[in-house]
Amino acid sequence: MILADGRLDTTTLALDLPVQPSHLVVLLPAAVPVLIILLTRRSTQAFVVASVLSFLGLLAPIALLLQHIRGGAVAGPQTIGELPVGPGFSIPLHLQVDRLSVLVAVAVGLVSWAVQIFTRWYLYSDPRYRQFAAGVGLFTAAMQLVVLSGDMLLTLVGWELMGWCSYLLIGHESERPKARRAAYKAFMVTRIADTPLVIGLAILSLGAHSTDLDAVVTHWTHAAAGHHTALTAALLCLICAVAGKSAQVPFQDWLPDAMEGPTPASALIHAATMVAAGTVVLGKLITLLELSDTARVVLAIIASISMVGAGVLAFLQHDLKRLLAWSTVSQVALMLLGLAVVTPPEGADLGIAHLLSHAMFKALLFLMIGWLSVLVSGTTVERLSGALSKHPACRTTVGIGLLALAGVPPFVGFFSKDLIIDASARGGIDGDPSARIAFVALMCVVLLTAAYSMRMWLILIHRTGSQRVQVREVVEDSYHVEDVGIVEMLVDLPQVDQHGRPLDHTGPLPVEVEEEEPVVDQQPGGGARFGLQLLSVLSVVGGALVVSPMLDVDWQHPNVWLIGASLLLMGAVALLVRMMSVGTVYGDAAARIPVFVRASASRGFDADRIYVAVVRPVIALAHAVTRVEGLLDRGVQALPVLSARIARRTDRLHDRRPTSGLVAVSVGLVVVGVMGVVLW
Amino acid sequence: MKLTYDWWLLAPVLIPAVGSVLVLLLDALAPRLGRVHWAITAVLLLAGAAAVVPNALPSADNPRDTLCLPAGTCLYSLDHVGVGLQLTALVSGAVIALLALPIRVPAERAAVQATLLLAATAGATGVVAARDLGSWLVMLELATLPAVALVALRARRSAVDGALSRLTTSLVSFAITAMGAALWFAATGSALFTGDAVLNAAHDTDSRRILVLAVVFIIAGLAFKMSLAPFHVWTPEAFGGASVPIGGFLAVTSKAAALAALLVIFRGVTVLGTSALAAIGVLSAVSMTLGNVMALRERNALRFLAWSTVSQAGWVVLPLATVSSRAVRSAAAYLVVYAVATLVAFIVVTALAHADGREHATGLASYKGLLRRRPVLAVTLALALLTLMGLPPAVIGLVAKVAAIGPVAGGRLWVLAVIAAINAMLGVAVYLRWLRMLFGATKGPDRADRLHPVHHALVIVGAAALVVTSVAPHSLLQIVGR
Amino acid sequence: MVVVGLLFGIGLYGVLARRNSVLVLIGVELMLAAAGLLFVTVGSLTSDTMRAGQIMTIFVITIAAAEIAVALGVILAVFRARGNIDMTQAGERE
Amino acid sequence: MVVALLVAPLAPIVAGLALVTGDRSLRSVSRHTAYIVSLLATLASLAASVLIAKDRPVLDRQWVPEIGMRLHLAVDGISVPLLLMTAAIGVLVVLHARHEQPDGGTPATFFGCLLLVIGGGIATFLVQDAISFFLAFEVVLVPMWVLIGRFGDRRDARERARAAYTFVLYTVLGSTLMLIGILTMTFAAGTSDLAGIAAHPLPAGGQTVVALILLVGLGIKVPMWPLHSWLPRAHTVAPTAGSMLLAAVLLKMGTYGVVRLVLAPLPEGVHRLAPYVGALAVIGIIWGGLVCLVERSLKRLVAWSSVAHMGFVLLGMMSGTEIGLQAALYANIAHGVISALLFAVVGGLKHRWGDDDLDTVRRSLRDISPRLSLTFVIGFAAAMGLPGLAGFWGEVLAIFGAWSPGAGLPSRWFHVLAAGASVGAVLAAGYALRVLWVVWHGSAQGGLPPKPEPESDARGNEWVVAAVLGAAAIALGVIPTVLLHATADAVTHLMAVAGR
Repeated sequence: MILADGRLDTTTLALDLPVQPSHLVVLLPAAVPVLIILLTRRSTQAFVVASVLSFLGLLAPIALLLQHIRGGAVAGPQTIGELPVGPGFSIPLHLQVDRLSVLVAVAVGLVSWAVQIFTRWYLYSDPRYRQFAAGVGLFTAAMQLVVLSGDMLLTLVGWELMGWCSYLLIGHESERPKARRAAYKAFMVTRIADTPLVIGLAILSLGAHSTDLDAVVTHWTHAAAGHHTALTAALLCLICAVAGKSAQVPFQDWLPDAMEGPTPASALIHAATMVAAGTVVLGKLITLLELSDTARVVLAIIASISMVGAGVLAFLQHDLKRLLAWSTVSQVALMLLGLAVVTPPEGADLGIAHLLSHAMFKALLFLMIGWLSVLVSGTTVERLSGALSKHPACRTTVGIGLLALAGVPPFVGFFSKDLIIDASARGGIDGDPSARIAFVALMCVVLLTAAYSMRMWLILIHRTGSQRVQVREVVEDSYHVEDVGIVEMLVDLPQVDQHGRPLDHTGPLPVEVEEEEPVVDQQPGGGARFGLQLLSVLSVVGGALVVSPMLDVDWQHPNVWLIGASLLLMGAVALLVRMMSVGTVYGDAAARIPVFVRASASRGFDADRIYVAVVRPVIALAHAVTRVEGLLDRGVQALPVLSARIARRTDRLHDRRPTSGLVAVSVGLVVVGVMGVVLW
Repeated sequence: MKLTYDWWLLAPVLIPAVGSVLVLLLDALAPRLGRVHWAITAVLLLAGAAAVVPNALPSADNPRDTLCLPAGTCLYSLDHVGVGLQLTALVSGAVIALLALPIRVPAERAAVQATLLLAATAGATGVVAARDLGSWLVMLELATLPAVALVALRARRSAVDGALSRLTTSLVSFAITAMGAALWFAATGSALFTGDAVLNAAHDTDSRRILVLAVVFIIAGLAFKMSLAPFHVWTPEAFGGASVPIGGFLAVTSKAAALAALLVIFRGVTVLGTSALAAIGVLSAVSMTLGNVMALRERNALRFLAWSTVSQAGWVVLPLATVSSRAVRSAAAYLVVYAVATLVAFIVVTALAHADGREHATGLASYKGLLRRRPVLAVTLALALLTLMGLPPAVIGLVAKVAAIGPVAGGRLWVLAVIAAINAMLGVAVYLRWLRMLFGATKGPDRADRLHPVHHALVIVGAAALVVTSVAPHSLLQIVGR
Repeated sequence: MVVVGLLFGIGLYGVLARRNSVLVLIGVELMLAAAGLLFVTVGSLTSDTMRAGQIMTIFVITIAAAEIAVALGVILAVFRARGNIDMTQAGERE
Repeated sequence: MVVALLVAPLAPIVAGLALVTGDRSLRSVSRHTAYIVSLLATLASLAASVLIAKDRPVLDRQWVPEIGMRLHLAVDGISVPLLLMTAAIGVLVVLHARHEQPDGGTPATFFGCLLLVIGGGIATFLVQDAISFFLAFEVVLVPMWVLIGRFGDRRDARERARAAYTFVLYTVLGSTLMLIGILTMTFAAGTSDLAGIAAHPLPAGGQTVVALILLVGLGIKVPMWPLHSWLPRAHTVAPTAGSMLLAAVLLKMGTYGVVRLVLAPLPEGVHRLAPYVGALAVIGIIWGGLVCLVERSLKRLVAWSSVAHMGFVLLGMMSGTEIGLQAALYANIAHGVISALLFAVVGGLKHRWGDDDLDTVRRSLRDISPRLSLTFVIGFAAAMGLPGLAGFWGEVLAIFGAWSPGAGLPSRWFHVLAAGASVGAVLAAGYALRVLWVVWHGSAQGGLPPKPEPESDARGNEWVVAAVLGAAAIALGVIPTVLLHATADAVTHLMAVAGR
C-alpha cells in the first residue's frame, strides 16, 4: 500500500509518511506489551503476538539500515512534538538516526527476536509467560529508544524504563525470595547510580538551552574552554550512571545476582540491552568525552578495575551462568575502555563495534546455557559438567560462542577486541594516561578471558562427569526448590545429587513428564534453533563488519606483533587451564583453587555486604525521622489538651462570686487605662 | 429653647416606651391576663420595627436628624447603621417576647417582665441615635437596668446569684461610665458627641489627656455591657440563671444596645488617633480567646452560649480596632448576623426546653441524636452553629467573618489578624463539639413532646431566615447600609 | 478635681473591699457622686447655653436612684433566698 | 454557555444538599436512588466542565457588595485542567462509592457529602474572585469532616474523631490566614477580582508579609512540610472515596491557590521567600520518602508519598522559572491522578484484607488478583516517577527548573535543592519497590502461583475506576504535550505579569 500511493522513493528508499521506520523500531516492540495485556488471555496467543511483532521489530531496523545506506533515512524524526516549557528552553524530543545507532538497533532487534522465540520454549508451562513476553517487548522498546534518541530527556526515558523492565524480568519468579531480592537490588542499585544522571543532564542541557543532543554537543564544544569544570562535573555524573547500568565498579554486584532471572532475560539484559546502554549513551557524547581528560581517566580506571576483577571472578565462579555474568561485566568494561581510549579522529566506533560483536556471542552463549540448563536441570558445575558430550547437538554453537568470547581469530570477538587493544597501545605510546592504564588491564583481561572460556569449555565436555551425572531425577520444578546458597553447596560437595540449586526455568511439570517421557521439547522449536544458528553464524563472520564502510575503524594496519604475542599467551593459558582441569571431579580447573576463595568469589567478594552497610544508616535515619514525626504529631495533638487545661485554670478564677467579677472589672479598667495612656 | 420634632423618626423609641407604660396600666386594670401581655409586647415591638422600615429604605436620606437645636446640632440622628441596629433590637425583642409567650410563669410576673422587656428595648433603640451625653446615658441605663431586673425576677437561687453579680458589676460599670462621661464633658466642655468638640479638646495636651481617660472609662463601662473580657464575669451566671428567653435577650438585644452606644462614642473618637482603639483591639482579642477556650469545656448549653457570646462580642468589636467608617459598618454587619444566628440558637434551645423540660435541654449531652429525634430542630440548630462558625453551607456567617476581618487586614494589624485566625479555628472546635452531639446515636428515653405551635413556627422562620440570608447575604447586610 | 479623684477612689475601694452588699452599694454611690461633682464643677467653669453640667448631674442622680431601687430589690431577694447578704458566699452552693 | 458555568458547580452542590437534608427529615433515601442522583449530578457537571473548557465563557456580576464579593466565573489555561480533572474524578468517585459504601451513616448522607466536596472543588477552580474563592475553599470543609468523622475507619472511634478534628482545625486555620491575606490585597487593590489584584501589586515590604501569611495558610492545605501532620491521619482514617477526593481535589486547591494568590500578585514577596519555601519543599520530599521507607500502614504510606510529591510541586513553583511552573502544574495534575488511583486500589485492598498492615505475610497480589495488581503496579511505578507514566515529567522538569532558578534567586542554594530533590526521587523508588516487593510479589514463600481468584479481583465499578485512572496515568506519561500546551500560554502570561 505504501508502494500503491507511491510515497516510497525506490532509489533512496526515502519514505514520505508520518511514521518512519525509525518510529517503527521503537513502536513495534512497545506494541507487544500493550497488545498482550489488552488482547491475549492465553500463552499461545501471547506467543503469536510476541513473535510476529518482534520479527517485524527486527525487520524495521533492517529497513532503516537499508534506508540509511541508500541515504533516504530521515535524520531527526519528531516523536510527540516539542514540550512547551517557555521560550528560554527547548525540549524537541526527537529521534536521531545515524550510522552507529542504526547498527546497534539492528543488533538489538535481532537479539530480542531470538530471545522472544526462545522464551516460548523455555517458559513453556509458566503461567506468567504473557507477562514475561510483554516485559521483553517493553525492554526492547526502551533500549531502541535509548539507541535512537536524539534528545537528552528521551534518553533518560528509555534509560529508566530499562531499569524498570530489568526489575520485572529478574523478579519474574517472585515466589523465590532470592529472585525478589535480586530484582529489588538490580533496580535500586542502578537507580541510586542514576541519582546524578538527572543533574548531569540538567547541567548539559540547561547550559545549551536545549536538550537536543547536537545542540548540547556543539554548545559545549565551544564553551568547553570557559566552563571546563562544569563539563567535567556533568560527564562524571553521567559516568556514574553508566557505571551503574553497566555494572561497573562499584555498582557491579547487581549483575550476577540478576542471574536469578530466567535465562532469556539474562540473555537480553547482557547481550544487547541494559548493560550496553551505557556504551551507547557515552558513544553519543563521545565528542564531549574527548574534551575532558579527567572524565576519560576516571572512566578508564573504573573500566579497568572492573574488567580485571570481573575476569578473575568469572574464572572462580562455581555457577557457570554467573561465570557468564561476570564475563559480561568485563566485556562491557572493554567497550567502555574502547570509548575511553579514543583519540580525537576516530569516534565511538571501537566501543560500538565490540558492543555489536559482544551482543552476538553473548546472546548465543546465554541462550545455549539456558538450553543446556533445561536439559540438565541446573547451571552449576555439577549439573553442567559433561553436558555437551551428552547433547552433541549444542556442541558447535557453544564452541563458537566460547571461541568468540575468548577472541580467537577469525571470530568476531577477536576483531573488535584487537582493535581496542591496538588503539590503546597507540594511545599509550602517544602518552595518553587513560590509554596506558587501559593497555595494562587489557593485557591481563585477554588472558583471563581465554582462561575462563577454556575452563567453561572443559567443564562442558567433561566425559567422566557426564557418566557420573547419568542418574538424575526428571526435570524438577523450580517452584518447589528452596534456595540453597552456593557456599553451602561448596562446603558439602559429596552429596551432589540432592543439592537444591534452583534451575532457571522448568520444562514441563512432573505430571506431564510421566506420560511423555522422554521430554518432548528436548530442544527448542525450529524458529528458536534458527535464531541460534543465525547468531552463531554472525559471531563467526561478524568480524567482516569492521571491514564494512558502516564502521570507520582503522583495520588496515593492525599491530601484528601485538596480535601474535597475545595469541601465543592465550594459547599458553589455555594449556595451563587444561592441565589444571585434569583429574578433577567435574573437569573444573577452578577446583584447584582453595574452597574459601571460591566461596567468597561466588559471593562477589562480599560487595553485597557493603551495599547493605550503605543502606543501613538510611533506614536508621528513616526510623529517626518517623520518631520525630511522631513527636511533632503528638505536639499537635497536645494542643487541645493544653487549651482544656488553660480553660480549667481560668475556670477557677470564675468562682461564681460577684466580688471576683468586680475585681476583674477593676483590673480590666486599670489595663485599659494603662493602654489608653501608654499607647497615646 | 426650641426643638424640632419628627415623630415618625422617634416612633421606634416611643412605641416601646409608651407600650411599657400601657402594659402596666393594663395589668393594673385587668390583672392575671398572663400571656396576653407577651402578645401585646410582641405586637408593639413589631410595630416599632415597622416604623423603622421607612428609614431603612435606600431612598431615605442619610442620616435623618430630629430634635435639632436652632444652632443646627441635632440630638437625635439616625443613619443606615443605626437603622440596622434599631431593627435588630426591635425584632429580637419581639422574637424574645414570642418565645416567652408559651412559657407559663406566675401571671402577675408576666406583666412586669413584659414591661421591663419593652423598656429595655426602648432604651436599646434609643441609644442608637442618641447624640448627646444626657440622652445617651439615660438610654444606656434604660437598656441595662431592666435586663438586670429581668434576670433577678426569677425566684431560683442561681438566678438570684446571677442577678446579684450582674447587678453589682453593672452598678460599678455604670459608675465608671458616668465618670467617663463626666470626664468627657470636662475635656470637651460640650455634652455633644461631635467631632469638632473632640478636635478642639485634642489640640490642648492636658485636656487631651483627660479626653483619653474619658474614652478609656467609657470603653470600660461599655465593655461590661458587651460582656467583653475581662468585664464578662457576669455573663455565664446571668445566662445560666435567667430563663432561656431572657438569656437570649441579654445575648442579643442588650448587646445591640451596647454596640450602638459604643458606635456613638466611636464616631466622635475617630477624629483622634488609634490610642483608645488599640485598647479595643486588645479587649476583642482577649475576649475572643477567653470565650472560646472556656466554651471548649462547658457542658451546659446555656453557659456554653454565654461563653460563645463573649467570644462573639470580641468578633463584633474586632473591626473597631481600625479607624474607618468601613469599620463601623463591618461591626454592625457582624452584629446583625450574630444576632440572627444566636436568636435562632436560642429559639431552638427554648423550644426544646419548653418541650422536653428545662434540665433536659440545657445539658449539651442531651442533644445527642437530636437529628434522629427532631430533624427540623437539629438542622436549624446546626445551621445556627455553622453560621457562628462561619462555615458554609451557612454562607452568611462566612460573609460576616469576612466583613469582620476585612478592616483589620486592610489596616495591616497583622498580630490582631493572626489572633483572629487562631480564634476562628478555636471557634470551629468549640461549635463542632455541639454539632457532633446532634449526629450520632440518641441517648436516653426518647420523650418527644409536641413543640408549642408558636415555637414551631419560630423555628421554621429562623431556619428559613438563615437559609435565605445564606443564599443571598446581600438581603441581610444591606440593612446596615453600604 | 482632687476631691473628685478622692471620692472615686474611696468608692472603688469600698466596692472592692466590702463584703456587705449594702456597703458595696454605698461605694457605688460615692463613685457616682464623684461623677456628679465633676459634672457640676466643669459645668460651672464652662459657660454653655444648655447648662449641660447641671442637667447631666440631675440625670446621673436620677439613674442612680433607679439603680439603687433595683439593687435593693435584688438584695432583698438574695436575703430571702439565703439568710445573709454577704456577697462572697454567693454561688457557692451551685 | 454561561449556564454551563453555573451547572458545573451547582449541580453537585444542590444535589448534595438535597440528599443530605432530604434524607431523614423528609423520607429516607434508598442507596440506589442516592447513587443514581449523584451519578447524574456529577455527569452533568462533567459535561458542563467539558463545555466550559471548549469555549471559555465568562460570567461576572455583583453578588455581595458589602464585602466586595462578585460572582465572577471563568477559566483559563491554568484552571481548565484542574477543572476537568476534578469533574472526572468526581464521576469516578461516585462510581467507586457505589461499589464500596462504608457504614456509619445513611448512604444518602455519604453520597451527599461526596457531592458537596466535588462541587466545592469545581467552584474553587471556576471562581475568579478572591473572596468567593475563599468561600468555595470553605465549602468542602464540613462535608469532608463528616466523611472522615462518620464514615471513616470503623475500627477506632477515637482515632476517627481525632483525625476529623485535626483535619478541620488545621484547614480552618489555614483558610482564615488565607482570608487575611486575600483581604489585605483586596483592600490595597480596591477590587477582589483575581486579575485586578494581580494588576495592582502591594508595595514590596507588605508583599513579603502577605506572601508569608498566604503561604502558611495555603501551605497547610498543600501540605507544605512542617504543616502536614493532618494529612496522614486524615487519609488513614478516611473512607476510600474520601481519600480519593482529599488527594485529588483538596490538595490541588492549595497549590492552585498558591499560583493564583501568591505567585501572580506578590512577585517580590515570593522572590524573597522562595529559597526558604523551596527548602521546606525539599525537606518535605525527603522526609516523606524516608517515612515511607519504614511505614507499616499502606494507606498511610500512600498519604506520605503525596506529601513528597506535593514537595515537587512547591519546588517547581518556587523556582521562579517558566519551566519550573509548568512542571509544577503538570506534577499537580499527575499527582491528582496517581494518588486517586493508588487510594482506589489500596482502599480496595484494605477492604479485602481488613487491615492495611504491610508486615502481615500474604500471597503475591499478581497471582491472586491480576487486575488489581496491574493497576497497583502502574500506580506505584508512577509514584516513583517512572518515565512513560504521569509522575515522570513533573519531577524531572521540576528538578531542571530548580537547577536554573529565576533571576536573582541564589542559584547555588537551588542547586543543592535540586540535588536533594533527585535524592528524594531515589527514595521514592525505594519505597515504591518495597511496597511492590511485599504486596505485588507477595511476601509468602515458594509454591506454585495459585490460580487467580475472580471473587478477590476487582470487578464492576471498582475495575472501571481503577482502569480509567491507570489509563489516564499512562496517557499523561506518554503524551505530556497535551497538558503542557494547555497550560503554556497562561503560564507565559502569568510569568509576564509577575515579572513586571
